[in-house]
Amino acid sequence: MAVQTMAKALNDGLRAAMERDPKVLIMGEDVGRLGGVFRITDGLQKDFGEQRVLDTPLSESGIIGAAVGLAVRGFRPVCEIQFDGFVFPGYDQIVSQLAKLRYRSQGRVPMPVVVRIPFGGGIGAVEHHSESPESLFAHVAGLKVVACSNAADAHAMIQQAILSDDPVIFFEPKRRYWEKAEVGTDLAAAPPLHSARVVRPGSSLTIATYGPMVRTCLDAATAAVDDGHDIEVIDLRTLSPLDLGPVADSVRRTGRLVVVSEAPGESSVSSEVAARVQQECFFSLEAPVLRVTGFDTPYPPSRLEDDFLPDLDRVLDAVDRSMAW
Amino acid sequence: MAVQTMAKALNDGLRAAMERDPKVLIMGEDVGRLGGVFRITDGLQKDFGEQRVLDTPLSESGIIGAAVGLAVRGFRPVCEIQFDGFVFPGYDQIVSQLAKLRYRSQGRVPMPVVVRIPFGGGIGAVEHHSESPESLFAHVAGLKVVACSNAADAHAMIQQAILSDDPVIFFEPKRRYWEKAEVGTDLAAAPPLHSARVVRPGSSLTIATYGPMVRTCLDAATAAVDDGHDIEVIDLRTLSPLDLGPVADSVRRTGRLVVVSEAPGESSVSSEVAARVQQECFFSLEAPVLRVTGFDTPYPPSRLEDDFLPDLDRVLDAVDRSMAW
Amino acid sequence: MEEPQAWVPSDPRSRPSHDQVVAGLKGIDEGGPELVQLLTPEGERTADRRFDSYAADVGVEELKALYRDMVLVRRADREGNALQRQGELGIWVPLLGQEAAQVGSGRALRPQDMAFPSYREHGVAWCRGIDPTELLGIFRGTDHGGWDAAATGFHPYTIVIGNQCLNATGYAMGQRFESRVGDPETGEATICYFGDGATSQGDVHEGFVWAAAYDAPLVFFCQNNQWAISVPLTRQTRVPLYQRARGYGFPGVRVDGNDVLACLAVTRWALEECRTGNGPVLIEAFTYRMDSHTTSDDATRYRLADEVELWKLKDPIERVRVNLVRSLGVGQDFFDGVEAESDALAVRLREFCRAMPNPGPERIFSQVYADPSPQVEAQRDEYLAYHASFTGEA
Amino acid sequence: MEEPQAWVPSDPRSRPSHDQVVAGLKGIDEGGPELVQLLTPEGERTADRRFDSYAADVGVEELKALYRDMVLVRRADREGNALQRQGELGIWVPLLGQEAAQVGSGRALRPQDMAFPSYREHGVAWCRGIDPTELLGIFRGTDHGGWDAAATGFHPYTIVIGNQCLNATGYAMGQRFESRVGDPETGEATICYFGDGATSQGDVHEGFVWAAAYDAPLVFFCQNNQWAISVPLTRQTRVPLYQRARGYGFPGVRVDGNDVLACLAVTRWALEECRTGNGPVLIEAFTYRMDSHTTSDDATRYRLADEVELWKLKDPIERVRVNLVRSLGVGQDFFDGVEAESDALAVRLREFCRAMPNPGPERIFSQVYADPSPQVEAQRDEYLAYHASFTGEA
Ligand SMILES: Cc1ncc(C[n+]2csc(CCOP(=O)(O)OP(=O)(O)O)c2C)c(N)n1
Ligand SMILES: Cc1ncc(C[n+]2csc(CCOP(=O)(O)OP(=O)(O)O)c2C)c(N)n1
Ligand SMILES: [Mg+2]
Ligand SMILES: [Mg+2]
Repeated sequence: MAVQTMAKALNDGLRAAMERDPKVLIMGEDVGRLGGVFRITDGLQKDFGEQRVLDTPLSESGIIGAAVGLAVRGFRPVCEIQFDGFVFPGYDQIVSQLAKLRYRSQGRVPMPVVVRIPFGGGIGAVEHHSESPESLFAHVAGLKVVACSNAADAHAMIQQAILSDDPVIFFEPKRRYWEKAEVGTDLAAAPPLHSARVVRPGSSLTIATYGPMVRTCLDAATAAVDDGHDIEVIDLRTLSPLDLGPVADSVRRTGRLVVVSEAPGESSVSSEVAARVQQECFFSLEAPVLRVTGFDTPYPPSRLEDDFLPDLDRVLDAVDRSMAW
Repeated sequence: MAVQTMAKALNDGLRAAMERDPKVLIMGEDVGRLGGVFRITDGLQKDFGEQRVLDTPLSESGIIGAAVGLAVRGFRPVCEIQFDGFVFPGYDQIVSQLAKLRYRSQGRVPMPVVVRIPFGGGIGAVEHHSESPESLFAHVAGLKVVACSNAADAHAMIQQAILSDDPVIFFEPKRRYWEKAEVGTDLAAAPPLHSARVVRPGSSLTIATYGPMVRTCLDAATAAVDDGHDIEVIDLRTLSPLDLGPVADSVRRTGRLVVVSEAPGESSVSSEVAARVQQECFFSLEAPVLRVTGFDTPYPPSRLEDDFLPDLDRVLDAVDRSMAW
Repeated sequence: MEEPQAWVPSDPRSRPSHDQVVAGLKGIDEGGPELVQLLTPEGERTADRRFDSYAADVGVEELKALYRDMVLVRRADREGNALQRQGELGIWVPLLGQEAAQVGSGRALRPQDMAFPSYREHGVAWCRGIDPTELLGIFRGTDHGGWDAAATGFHPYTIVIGNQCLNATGYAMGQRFESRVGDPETGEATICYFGDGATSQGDVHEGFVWAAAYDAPLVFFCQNNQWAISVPLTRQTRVPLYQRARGYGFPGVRVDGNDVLACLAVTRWALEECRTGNGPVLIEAFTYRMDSHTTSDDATRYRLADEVELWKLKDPIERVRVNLVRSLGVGQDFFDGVEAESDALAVRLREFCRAMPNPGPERIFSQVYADPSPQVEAQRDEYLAYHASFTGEA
Repeated sequence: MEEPQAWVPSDPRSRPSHDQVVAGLKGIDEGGPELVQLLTPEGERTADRRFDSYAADVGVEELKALYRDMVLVRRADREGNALQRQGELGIWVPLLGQEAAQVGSGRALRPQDMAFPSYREHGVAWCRGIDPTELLGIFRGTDHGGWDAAATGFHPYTIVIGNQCLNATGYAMGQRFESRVGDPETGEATICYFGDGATSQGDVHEGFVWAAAYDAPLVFFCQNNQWAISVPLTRQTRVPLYQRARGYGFPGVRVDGNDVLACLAVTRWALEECRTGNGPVLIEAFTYRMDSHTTSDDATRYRLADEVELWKLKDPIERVRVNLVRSLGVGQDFFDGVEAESDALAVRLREFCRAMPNPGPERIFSQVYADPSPQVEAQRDEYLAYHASFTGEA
């Protein structure tokens, strides 16, 4: 147990995975000597060499496409996409090869590839550096999609993702990279990768959220105590497949659900959660499932991101609306 | 008024748009001399020349990326993507440039580009030729997404899409290309592009669907008459923005909604419809919104597509479940 | 000041390039002086200083074997076409005319090598020991590719144009990382197949960049069959495709793709370069798609019969037959034997195809994930129960 | 049989290429014999048979103007860096060292031409008449690019690496389709800027393919500043980048990117080629990124100070100053004047920046679509009402 930033926890997790299995490779733009623009791979090239930590040419289709080939060869590549908005040149390889090769070959060609993507806003960046494209992966069959929200989870989840024989799109909330938490090292003690978790129990309303918004929602839950609301917060952690059991259980108790996400809401993971919960908990719901999300607009200039991103107040506003239904 | 196949109606619509405005260009793989693999652009290169109907090099990023540049120059390109599964090499240009240039430039750089995509299954094709990727566009702010379901709509909608100053991703249900309908030529008489339409009025349950499934749902509605169900079928037509007014109105009357789509349901347009209707019609719903969709798997080998694709029986099964709630 | 003239794009098919000659009604590209050839269309062995030695071991038996390969591969291909016409297959992708490019390169491979095909490489599949029956599932719609890629050294077919070039690059990087490169005999190499149209895709370029950057033991094998469906080569490039390699700093060679010996020799050389650490290499096999793009296509809509007729004179099989008969004195028995064998193959294919069962609906849900997704499993269980309710198996 | 040796990739930075010389502690790439130069780092005019005539009109006044451009552009750039350090900007992307490449090429453009920048082309923006204050919004986070692209002939900055190469190709195709090509004076051309790292992206390749296929009047202008963030040129290519053009059948030229005269001349030539219908053309401007990649980057983590020191000797401004003083007898007054002007510019930039207002929240929802989306409008109305409830404007 040690108190670590999420950045360090990920770095340690990667290191542990590389020590565990010589077939684990890290590849991406600037991941080597520089240690990545967020320093998540700091020191790994120095310790594991240029053949296991690859500073690649500047091409995302290349990163994913080569990782697919390396996986065919028996490697377990961990790709870094530098920022959320730059995954799209690699999207074709993700959708057409990474997601489908196992199915195409009926299991003969496994694809144990992890694609790490720092995502979300709140860091005052220029265009394409603050997006939340997770729904564009959750919709694609053959991919697994997860998002960590804190250092402890990050440490375990990255290792679990690397151990998984499925392709995992691994979203890291970049604005939480420098937040600290107690990080355990016993991987066996960690919850399964594809499990949601109640991070704050409560009885009056359920919030389902993930990634950077977990912290925001926990803060909102704390603030809501003053208003007499006892909010249960669930960190979804896995976005595809969703682990809706804990959410449905919770809603059956609270009767109310607010889904919170930075991504635009339209045709998204938050839509899916709402669509499924209204079906599974139809008779338990005392109010419709409400959503607090980014707007259905491109990410705005960063001076406006505090307006664009759901914050404590917008979450509480939805809580009030739900409670008042 | 004439009875036409959807293929011919689209061809006529494209021709009318090209006659109307010399800035309209058609570009894509094999769209010229061959007239496209589905012959939608048949004869257009012969009549308008190689400078207005471009047989392009084999590269989808090129098709979209060049169309973006041509639009900057004042052209109105209509791109054809040969099959649904081949749009992904062009996805980056769609998401990063086509969808965002207007917003980035605050309206100074308009993007009047249409991307035509034959979509969906049911034609016994090999992998990548039967997909329904519309949700991957509906989630992207800055794009408009529509799907036609019949020849008459196709004829009007393709012209309206070309007249629109916004980028429109235009989905054509390829297995309906050869179905016939009365096609009018008066564009002014056509409903607005971004409007849903009740294609069969009814009182006991609402079905919201689009594209190839409209025909299937109409057939189901006819079959359900024998069971005493009077089903209202709504053709969504526009997937982004959704025109949910007619759906909500209908559900307020019927109390029941089934959403039908070929695409996998996870984090999709069908999720969005369910999520919004449960919110807007919370007190009207007598049963949860149910969905009948493709499974959350890759598109299977074509001998299994009749199992994969929602059909009349699966729709009726959902109707029964909804009615029995 | 003069008004600039309107730009009318010339018909790319009528634009003669420096390495075209005019024969009959229209220009046919002969491949240019840089074309490596060891066996002329007339069946005569020619000398090539650079590549001769790579076919030096091909005596009469070896040439007979190549001939047999090509005849059987063609026969299987024609049977595929016929099965589609009879409604047994949804589609067939013919390789007619490309037998030499595929068999020549395929026979240059060693067991330790890996091949990444596109969707037309039935002849390479044959050389990798994949029975033609194993290809049928894709085209019948019963599977997405059934063979064992690792065991055969033959990756699943890739349909999205260009994707496999990066996948092959990654694989070859892995051969490098695993220190399987160095020895000219046991060293490993990878070969990647793609078409002339594919060269326009970003992925092919990125494959070139990456393979060069990581010294990948990878042979890029471009079958330039002059057409990408209806789009002629001139729409994709101004210069011969093998010259692309120059811009990346690795060698590019144009070989007569209808000459099985030249394809064998040049590919062996290229693989040896890779095995010994001098990869990557680009080979452009200059050939022709004699049939339509697929059985869904009608090539008469966009190309002239003359062109096809002229290419018939360069048939890859016929020139070997002529050489075997005229120069090597092979008698009719041999040819009859191969013919009989090919008849038997056709019958076997046909019978196999007609007997192929449809998969059950559980196949929809199988192997989507290694660790099954509860969501997909629930959908499977629900659908199978629903399905059984119809068939009375509930 | 020997076990093959493990492949250890050599440090690309230490791998000397054929056109490198060893100077001091490590090899510095001098650009090779193919480098076009008209003004040496020592400030001496040199002759170039092919390109001389394209700078023949540059007398003392013209050279002074180029000098002034570069000094002002550098000053604006340094002020951008400073403003970021002071917290006024979220980030700044410095062009330090690339003034000659940008001003030389930018001044070669005519009003009728169009430029597609990446994100570092502040010097080209300057030449297109865009006031440096107009660039600040992007980096301050108040807009995504505020200038009028059509009026200035300067497209919005493109951040996704390589995208603009295809957009520029489409635009240039449009110039061709509109018959604006032909006349060496009034003909139109397009120029597209991108970096050495960008050359690995598929979009750049597809831009090359398309521009060649459609004879687009397009100058691909690659500023090879030796680094893509921390990744050195040798990771992207084995051969000089200008040689890529060969594989596509159009000319490629390597110019000394720190020589404003050579950049001007070569770009004028390339634009003329395009204007008259002989496009596309690739120019590789061989230069160096003297600062970190952005203000968020720390270049000392991955490159040696020596390298930067050696490139300082090739400073693009200094060589012009020396030439003006030594060969053209320009007096101190001129330099003092430019200095004063640049001080004033810095002050103006600083003051403008500090006074820049934040946009209101309605900006989030504006111009997402031409025909407003009811969905976005509803979200706007709801949010603005909610927002007003806090500020008491409800
Ligand atoms: C990304 C992508 N776009 C379009 C297609 C449709 N398509 C299939 S084959 C083909 C032409 C390929 O031409 P070429 O590369 O020359 O190979 P050939 O078919 O001639 O062997 C096209 C456009 C595809 N499969 N993938
Ligand atoms: C598609 C994409 N991937 C990654 C990035 C992040 N990124 C920004 S600049 C850069 C390096 C670009 O290098 P180069 O092309 O040489 O241009 P330079 O910055 O040196 O001018 C990278 C990787 C990006 N902007 N776009
Ligand atoms: Mg071809
Ligand atoms: Mg650079």
